[in-house]
Amino acid sequence: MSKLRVVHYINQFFAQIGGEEKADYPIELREGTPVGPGLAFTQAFGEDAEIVGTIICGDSYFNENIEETTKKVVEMVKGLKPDVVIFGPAFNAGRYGFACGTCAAAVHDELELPVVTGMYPENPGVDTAKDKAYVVVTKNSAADMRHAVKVMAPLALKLARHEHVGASCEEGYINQGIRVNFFEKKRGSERAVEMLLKKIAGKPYETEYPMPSFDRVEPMPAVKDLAHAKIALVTSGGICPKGNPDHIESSNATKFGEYSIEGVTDLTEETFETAHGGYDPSYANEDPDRVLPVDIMRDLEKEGVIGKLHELFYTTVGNGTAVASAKKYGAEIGKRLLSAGVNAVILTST
Amino acid sequence: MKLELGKLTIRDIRFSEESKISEGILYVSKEDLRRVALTEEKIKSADFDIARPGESVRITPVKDVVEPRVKTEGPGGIFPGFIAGVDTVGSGKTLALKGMAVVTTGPIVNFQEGVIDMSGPGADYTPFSKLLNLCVICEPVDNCEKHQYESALRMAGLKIASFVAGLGKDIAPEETETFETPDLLTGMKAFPELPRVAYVQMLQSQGLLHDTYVYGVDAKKILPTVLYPTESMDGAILSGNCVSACDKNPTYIHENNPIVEDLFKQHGKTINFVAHVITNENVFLADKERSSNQTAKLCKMLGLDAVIISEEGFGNPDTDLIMNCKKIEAEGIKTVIVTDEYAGRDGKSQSLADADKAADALVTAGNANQLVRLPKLDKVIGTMDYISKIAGSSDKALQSDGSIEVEIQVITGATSEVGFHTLSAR
Amino acid sequence: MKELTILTNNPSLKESLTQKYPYLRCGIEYRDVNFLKLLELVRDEVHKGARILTHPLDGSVKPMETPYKSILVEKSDPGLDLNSLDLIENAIMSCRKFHFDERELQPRVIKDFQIIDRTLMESAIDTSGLY
Amino acid sequence: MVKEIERSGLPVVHVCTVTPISMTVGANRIVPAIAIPHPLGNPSLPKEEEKALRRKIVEKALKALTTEVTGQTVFKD
Repeated sequence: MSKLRVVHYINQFFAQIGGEEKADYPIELREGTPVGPGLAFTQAFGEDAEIVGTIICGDSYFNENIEETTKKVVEMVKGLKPDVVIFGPAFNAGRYGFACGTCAAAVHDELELPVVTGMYPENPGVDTAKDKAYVVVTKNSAADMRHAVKVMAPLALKLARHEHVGASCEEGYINQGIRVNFFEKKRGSERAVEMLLKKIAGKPYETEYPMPSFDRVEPMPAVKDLAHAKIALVTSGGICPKGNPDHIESSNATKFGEYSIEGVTDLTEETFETAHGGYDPSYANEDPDRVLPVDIMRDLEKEGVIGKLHELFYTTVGNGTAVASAKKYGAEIGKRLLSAGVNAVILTST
Repeated sequence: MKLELGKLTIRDIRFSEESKISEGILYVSKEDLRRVALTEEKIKSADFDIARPGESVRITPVKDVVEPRVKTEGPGGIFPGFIAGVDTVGSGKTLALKGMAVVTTGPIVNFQEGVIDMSGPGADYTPFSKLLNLCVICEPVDNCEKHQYESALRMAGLKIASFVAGLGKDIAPEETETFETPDLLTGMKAFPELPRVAYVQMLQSQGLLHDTYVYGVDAKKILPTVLYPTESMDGAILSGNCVSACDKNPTYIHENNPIVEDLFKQHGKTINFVAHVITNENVFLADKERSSNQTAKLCKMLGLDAVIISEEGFGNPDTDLIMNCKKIEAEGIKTVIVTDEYAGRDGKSQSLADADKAADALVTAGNANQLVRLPKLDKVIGTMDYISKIAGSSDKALQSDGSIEVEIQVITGATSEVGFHTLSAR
Repeated sequence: MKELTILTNNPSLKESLTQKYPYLRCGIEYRDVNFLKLLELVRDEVHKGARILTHPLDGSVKPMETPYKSILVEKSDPGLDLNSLDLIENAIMSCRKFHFDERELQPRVIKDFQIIDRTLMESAIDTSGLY
Repeated sequence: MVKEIERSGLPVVHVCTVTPISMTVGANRIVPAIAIPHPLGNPSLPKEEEKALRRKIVEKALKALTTEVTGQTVFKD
């Protein structure tokens, strides 16, 4: 049987090109011979797999040309026809981690190839690969390379062979919310008693299912004078002018819309619609006010309850839009609203 | 309260003319068994079969699993309130037939779950594949009400288990384990340094095929109460409960409650195992509030330092579980909770229907939505008529090679929320 | 005035409950909708001020496995009851994680699902003292 | 998105059908909506009633914006 084909992505540092001063090193593909940590992977693969190409890219270069470089990575990978793609490991390097995660997600989405990377759990890159790549837990420095390779290599082989991947605690990847069953050595009651003893003694223990927890932002102060406030409408329900002039995708949108409602007192079937693909659009199409309440806001404006309705509204589709993009859109929309003198925002979601 | 639990391991079950236990072999006469079963007047006919570990046999739909036990000394009898009077049990001597169970099957409703595979991948998921199973297949009389059929089938299982256990009454156990719980004051004096721990067990109590009984009382009508941990070993708690087969406690699990057993192992060493608190899981929300309030109150009254809380069943008990956990933690008592998950077939959905940050120590028995392919087995005890009708299955589940693809939630005891099995998830 | 109502899509519920509990102190509103829709109707009621009195995920028959659901609500308090909202939203969310193929149910299966739904509601009526 | 807009310095009220999701995305002021395909409407109601219902929700949203909160808050009225 022929060897499984592996493509490896690393940054300028691990390609032994140079440190921070070489971080603008442009993307490059080296076919054949493994580079840097690729040697360790090759060793770990033995006769089972080989690295057929190494993509090298400077961290600054990547982060300054994200879209373009990601696209290139996908193209390069595609040309090499691998069975699995390995990124990094990036340990605690933030920009490297971000590049690994972003490219891994893109390769997963566009080429439907299995992808593995390795990071320190606090690396911000971990989030970008969520649900897409297996991110192996590493320590916070490259000194952990030997261990990282030992975990990543067999996982990569399993993925390349489309074998069953076990639970995160068995395989050593970061659990990002996908629950996988496996048989423990001890029955549940015994584990419960052990956990209880640790909890009583104030010793560290690990819950088997962490309760969902979330990043928070401090609430902004309330609007003091509503009658003179400028309020903006934003929606993730995909409301846009009829015909969807900007071609906002119905899911996993790559852009947000900014549209004028100057002089509009009511959204109608004839003038507006929804671009959202995640729910039955007929109700929203019939009367878009059901998602974006322009009619009511105009009434309240006329009655003097609010000072003014902002003349632009913003729209995205919540459906499948990546967390990272949603964040980016949110920040951009916030910036524009602030500079337009808006005082508060009503954001509607379906 | 002190119970000496004698154990007699059954190495095989055989049908014969005469019912007896001899050299570890259980011989049973079908006639005797039938006579016992037919004392339930709503049962028209009863048949029996034997399923052994490793055999190519599937039992379905499983109603209950019961371990035969008999009281050999001391007050009361096994299954108080049903088979015996309502004397308080849990002391004296009890004999248990180990390595075997009585398994009742019968379609009370036309979408009944409960699968025990004796071999193949399905066998890994059910702890009952490791037992010699004496299967009881009962048909009801014509026009039998569902409630009556449920009750008759439940009683038939208990009666047959009691009959079988009675055969061993005079045989000396091979091994005896002693469990002792002193009364509160004595316990405090005996173990002044040890943390005081109790087990809080939530019992499913919501209607037909969703009920649990305590000393003969329907658990939905109890206020939370305190038992000595040995009481459940004598059948004080039993099951009328088989929908959502993976995470319901058959009577066998109540008799062999693993949390009770594992807390006893630490009793007097690292903890003082004070009590077994039972509470219910009702439909009416005010009942949930009341029961969790009372449970937290009892834990406080008992001066506890820590508890293990176990859940039973799917969905709404998550609400009871979180209420219990929050309120008990609010009393300054540390908790570990045991549950299972419904995270969807892809494992990506939120596992529980309720959550709270107080629930920071959780043991999971796995994702019940996980798909498993069960191969065709040579023999079916019961019927396969329902398998495509049940949760986690569909008409399409039956494959052309005779195998079926189902979610593990149909398998009896697969994700036991009292931690009877080893399945887990991360 | 507190108005207690069972919202149900179980067509046989009204008859069987009024037979068993001639003095039942709550109304029974039948809606000809599917399981999920019934939950959504209850959600609409919650937004209009109703309070949920029985758990929307009662019973262990999985959502959508059974076509039937009955929920007791109190349509009295003006204002939104947050516990009710959480319950119903979580129930709707839970519903979506189950996977059921479209299927034809045989009449006897349908009848059994109705019976189970009824006994769940009976257990609430029994412990709540509404009879 | 809610969080990022708020982070830029504006109070945001999230009118949203699935409030648990709103909690998870980190909104601080949350107003529950009707149903996923029509968060601020109900097609089964007559036009006028539907508009009144929508107005009630928008008013709730404005109330939320004028109310100081210290953490995630779901607004009843």
